[in-house]
Amino acid sequence: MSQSYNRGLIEDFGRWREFSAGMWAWIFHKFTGWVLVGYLFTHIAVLSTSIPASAGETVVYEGTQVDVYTGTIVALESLLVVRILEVGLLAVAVFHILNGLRLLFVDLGIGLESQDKSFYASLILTGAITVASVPTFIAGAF
Amino acid sequence: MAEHYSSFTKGGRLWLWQRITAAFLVVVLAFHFFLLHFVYHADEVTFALSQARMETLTYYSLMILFLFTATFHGVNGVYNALVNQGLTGTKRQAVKWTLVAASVVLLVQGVRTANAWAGFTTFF
Amino acid sequence: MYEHDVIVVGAGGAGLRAAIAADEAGADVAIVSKLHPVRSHTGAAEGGINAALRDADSWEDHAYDTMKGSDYLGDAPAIETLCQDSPYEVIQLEHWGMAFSREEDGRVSQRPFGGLSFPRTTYAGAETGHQLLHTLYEQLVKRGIQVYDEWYVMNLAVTDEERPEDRHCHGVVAYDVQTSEVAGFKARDGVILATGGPGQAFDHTTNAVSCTGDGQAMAYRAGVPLEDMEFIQFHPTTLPSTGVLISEGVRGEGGILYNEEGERFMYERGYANNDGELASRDVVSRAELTEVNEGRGIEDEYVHLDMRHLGEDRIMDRLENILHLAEDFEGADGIEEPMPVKPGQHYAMGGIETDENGETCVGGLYAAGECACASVHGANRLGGNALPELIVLGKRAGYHAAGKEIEEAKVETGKRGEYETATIDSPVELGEGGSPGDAVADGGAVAAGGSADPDTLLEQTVESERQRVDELQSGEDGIHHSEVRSKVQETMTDHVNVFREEEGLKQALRDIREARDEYENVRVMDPSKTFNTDLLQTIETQNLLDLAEAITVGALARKEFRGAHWRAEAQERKDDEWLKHTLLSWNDGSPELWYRPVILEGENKTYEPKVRSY
Amino acid sequence: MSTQPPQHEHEESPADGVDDAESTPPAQQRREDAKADKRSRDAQRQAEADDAAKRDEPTRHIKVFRYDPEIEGKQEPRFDDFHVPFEKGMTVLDALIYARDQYDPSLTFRHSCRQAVCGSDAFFVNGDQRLGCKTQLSELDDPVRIEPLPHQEVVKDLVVDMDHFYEEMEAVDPYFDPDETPDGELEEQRQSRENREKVKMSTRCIWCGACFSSCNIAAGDNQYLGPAALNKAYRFAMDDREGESRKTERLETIEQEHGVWRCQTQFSCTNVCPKDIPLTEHIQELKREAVKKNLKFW
Ligand SMILES: Cc1cc2nc3c(=O)[nH]c(=O)nc-3n(C[C@H](O)[C@H](O)[C@H](O)COP(=O)(O)OP(=O)(O)OC[C@H]3O[C@@H](n4cnc5c(N)ncnc54)[C@H](O)[C@@H]3O)c2cc1C
Ligand code: HEM
Ligand code: SF4
Ligand code: F3S
Ligand code: FES
Repeated sequence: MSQSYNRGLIEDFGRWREFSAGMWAWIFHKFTGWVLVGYLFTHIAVLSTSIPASAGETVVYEGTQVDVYTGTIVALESLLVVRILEVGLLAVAVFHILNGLRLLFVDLGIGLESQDKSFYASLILTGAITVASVPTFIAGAF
Repeated sequence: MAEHYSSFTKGGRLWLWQRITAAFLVVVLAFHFFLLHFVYHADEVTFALSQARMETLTYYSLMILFLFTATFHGVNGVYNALVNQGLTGTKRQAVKWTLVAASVVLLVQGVRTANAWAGFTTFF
Repeated sequence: MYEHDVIVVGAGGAGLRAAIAADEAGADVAIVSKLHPVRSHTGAAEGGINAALRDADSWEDHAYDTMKGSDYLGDAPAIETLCQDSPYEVIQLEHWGMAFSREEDGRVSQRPFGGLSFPRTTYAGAETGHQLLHTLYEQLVKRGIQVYDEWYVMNLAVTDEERPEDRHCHGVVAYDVQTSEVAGFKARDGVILATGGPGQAFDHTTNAVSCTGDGQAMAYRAGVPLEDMEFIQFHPTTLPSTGVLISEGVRGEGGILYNEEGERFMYERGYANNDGELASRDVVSRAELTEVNEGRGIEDEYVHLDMRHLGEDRIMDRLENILHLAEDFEGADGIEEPMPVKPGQHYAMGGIETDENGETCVGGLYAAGECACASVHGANRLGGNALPELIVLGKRAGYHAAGKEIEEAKVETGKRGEYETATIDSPVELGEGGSPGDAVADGGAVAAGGSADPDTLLEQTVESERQRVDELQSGEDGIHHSEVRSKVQETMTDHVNVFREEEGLKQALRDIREARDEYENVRVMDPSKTFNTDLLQTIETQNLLDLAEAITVGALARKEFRGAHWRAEAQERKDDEWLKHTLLSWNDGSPELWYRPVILEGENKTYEPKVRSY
Repeated sequence: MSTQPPQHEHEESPADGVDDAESTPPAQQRREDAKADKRSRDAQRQAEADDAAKRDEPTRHIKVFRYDPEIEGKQEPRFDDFHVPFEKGMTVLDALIYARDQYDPSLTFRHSCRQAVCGSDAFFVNGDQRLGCKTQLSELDDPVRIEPLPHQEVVKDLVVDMDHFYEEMEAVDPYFDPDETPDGELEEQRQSRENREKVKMSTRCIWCGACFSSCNIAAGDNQYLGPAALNKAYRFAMDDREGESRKTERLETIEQEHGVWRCQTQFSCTNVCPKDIPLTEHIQELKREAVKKNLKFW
């Protein structure tokens, strides 16, 4: 019997340079989706501090006594990393939303011929929105 | 692959729900972001403010619905992505139930949080 | 060893239709094909399928047109069978879902075609063959008929009685391309050859690389006569570099042919003062070649087919496909520039001698499709008449092989009934050239003793083919088959082309002889046992040698101008002398020429030869 | 056949790492010698081509993937370089044929029609799935890298195993199967021009496998039916001649686990299809049809 050579997964992914618009869109959408789920879990975890807060638990923040929830949020928000991460989150969310809309149109069979253009449009718009919102996000961090 | 499959519409239903929740999320997520980052800035968030919003029943229900749709959309998305990569058999069952369990934890914790603000103590 | 009731060799239109018919008749049938079925060359057919479907049309008219088109070299019973059955077979395809083009009222579309008195060419866009091939393959899948694909049939297991008419075919021997296993396929009831045409004998052809006439060569060497091999159709508009066909549609829409001096030569040089570019295929092909030969060709090779004046809109609307072909295969933009075209080999009218049920003179051996010659096309095939041949005669062969009762054939095969023998005026020795009996080298019928039982016969054939493979792969350094092949192809295109003259034909025979001698030293360079295409092509080249010789011998013998066959020495049709089929028998390695009269008596009337003018 | 001559077995495992000439079967020894001889000849021919390049005759440089499971030196996949003289209108397939016939007869690839209808010669050319015969060399940058189709196992050189692709194609009941057939042997099933137009593009598939090879999902999920098979299902499901009840069955087939829902609308299938079939569009339409059918049941 003849054997055959299976080039395996490594090679498949080694081909990323050759990917076309639709494939990049797919990869980005996947990535952003996963980031968003990850965030959803963290988000709820952080927000959960409102449970003890409602029970009256407090912490000391910059000398003042505040409830745990407010304390945690304010502490986090004052960190530059968190602010930067938030900008990233925005970018991720905006891309996921825009590309998600693009996918919804594709599902409805609308504009299939310009699917690559709408992907590039999503990318550019994401960039623009993210840049435009940086001031708002950074505000008060320093 | 040659065998015939019985009608398996579950895939289709989940697929449709993924789109429906997506359409819903576009609106709610935009609203959420806008409210919490542009109307109220992130560093102004306090327990009291959240509490004030949550005490409105419409806002509370919207957030609960938001939580459920986002959880479904996100977790189903992750599950789908894994299935697309050829996840099958027992591994797949394991992943599925892990995801379900994680979702349940998330939902319970989320609802409890919302309740804490809204001042409901009845559910959990 | 594999065993089935009926073995079909080849999975083009003819092979698939035959297999479906045999299956319907209750036989256990299998197909053995060197290509996966959907890769067969039937998929390349563009124009359509002729069938008298409309009330205003009749099979009699179709038969009349076909006989006239054949230049009175077709056999009436075969032609009439074709024309009577074709409507049923075409509608059968429709019932199987074939995607024909449609009229407003939802019926299948038909269009006019050269040489037809009624627009009866049923079509599916410009891809009729593709649709037909896929429809038939789908039916094969539906019926679960077994296909051994990428198995190359190397030889037939035929007994070796003295007279071919007493021999019997018990199966075939094939080589598994993937693994290089050589195995026997025993056929309890019959073997049907459906291996397509020998277009690769020429170096410029519209045919696929796989069209090497294997079935014809195998049948020939097993004793079955080859009939009317000299009749080769050349299509006037093919792309010079690849031979891809540019449909007659371009000229139909008003495309114009120009020579290097910018003359519209069809008129200006008086080749066809009435019809111009739309004259029949052979006339246009000859005109183009005359221009080139007289130094007015472009790059001494081709002429220009110009459709720019039709305008982009009209081109896009009706000839879009042609734009793609010219662009993809010749790098020429038909909207901006004229397209280069030249005549190319297109179709072989001759082939394995059969009757209208596909039966050859060897018991249990059938042939159908382009490889066969029941003589429905005679000296010239009408466009759109090959596809009906595949489905009509393919089906009949399938039924007959599977033992289903069908009408008895009226056409005779083998040396039975009326025939005359002749001698060949060849400058060199033909055929095996003195080494008959060397079964391994000549790949011919195996000396198994007429009484050997089928299993032993098959095993011996397998053994000798296995040796052939080993020998081709071992041995001292030799020459590569491609050198032999291009020699044959070149001489065929130089001398046995549209124009044929005695000296050229003799030169071709000398060249073929030389190529045969070189082939003695041929060696397969690729030692691999996995997907060894070098080996397969080497074997195919041998088949091409035998067929090229047969074509040339026929062309040399026939001293008249009939249909596609033109002779410089005798530029007219000679009905008194030449209303007869050319037959060539292998005779254990030394070709023998003989003739059989054409049958012009049809069911209800006798066809009277008339001057063929359109 | 099971009765293989014994020395046959021997030849199947060339050399087996044994170095001393004595143990090498004579036939094989001859072959090795011949090979060496051939190699030098190849080298010479290649040198001629290089000369041609220096003399400024146009040549093109192709890099071809080579692999043969049983030939020493080819067991480890590698790329071979060939320089072929360029002529106007030359395609990738022409270049391969030239390289095979002039330099290395063991170069193996499927091809037949040379006119984009047989679907044999889909390769991975400079990063895209393309038909060799339908790709002009002039469109490509040097060196032209020619590899077998990705995501399929390589049998030898550019030949891949197509069985899996065929299985998927055949899994969708790829045959016309109407609810009822007309009684009369000569009676046609009428079909409107619009309906024929609707299925037209889907009937053009030549089974080349380019789309299947380009799809990431098909690469990840081995059971995914893939774009070509789904397109085949579309061809019949949308053909009005088949009737409603068969259409429902067809939708059930494509709705299964590894059917339409797996498609992530990556569009690479549509991008590479040499027959310009709008595959993604067809798949999406099937998804909507399936949803509609299911909504009816709810
Ligand atoms: C470009 C073009 C356009 C045409 N247009 C038309 C048209 O419009 N109308 C019309 O009526 N006719 C047309 N024809 C002619 C017609 O298409 C052919 O005559 C016909 O398709 C031949 O079919 P077939 O079944 O005999 O052979 P093929 O389709 O060539 O099939 C041969 C089969 O035999 C197999 N085979 C061969 N050798 C071996 C072997 N040694 N072992 C195993 N298997 C083997 C091959 O794998 C293949 O499956 C056209 C031809 C060409 C080339
Ligand atoms: C705001 C609007 C949103 C839209 C329009 C949207 C749209 C979509 C769509 C259409 C898909 C399906 C892709 C496919 O199956 O082909 C998807 C997948 C996904 N979404 Fe969203 N989504 C949104 C918000 C979210 C949020 C908030 C989360 C996080 C919880 C999320 C997480 C995911 C994940 C994880 C996937 C799967 C990605 C993958 O395939 O790997 N999405 N989204
Ligand atoms: S759909 Fe296109 S790419 Fe896919 S197999 Fe068919 S012809 Fe090839
Ligand atoms: S590439 Fe694959 S994901 Fe869908 S659109 Fe084509 S089948
Ligand atoms: S050789 Fe047939 S598709 Fe390219």
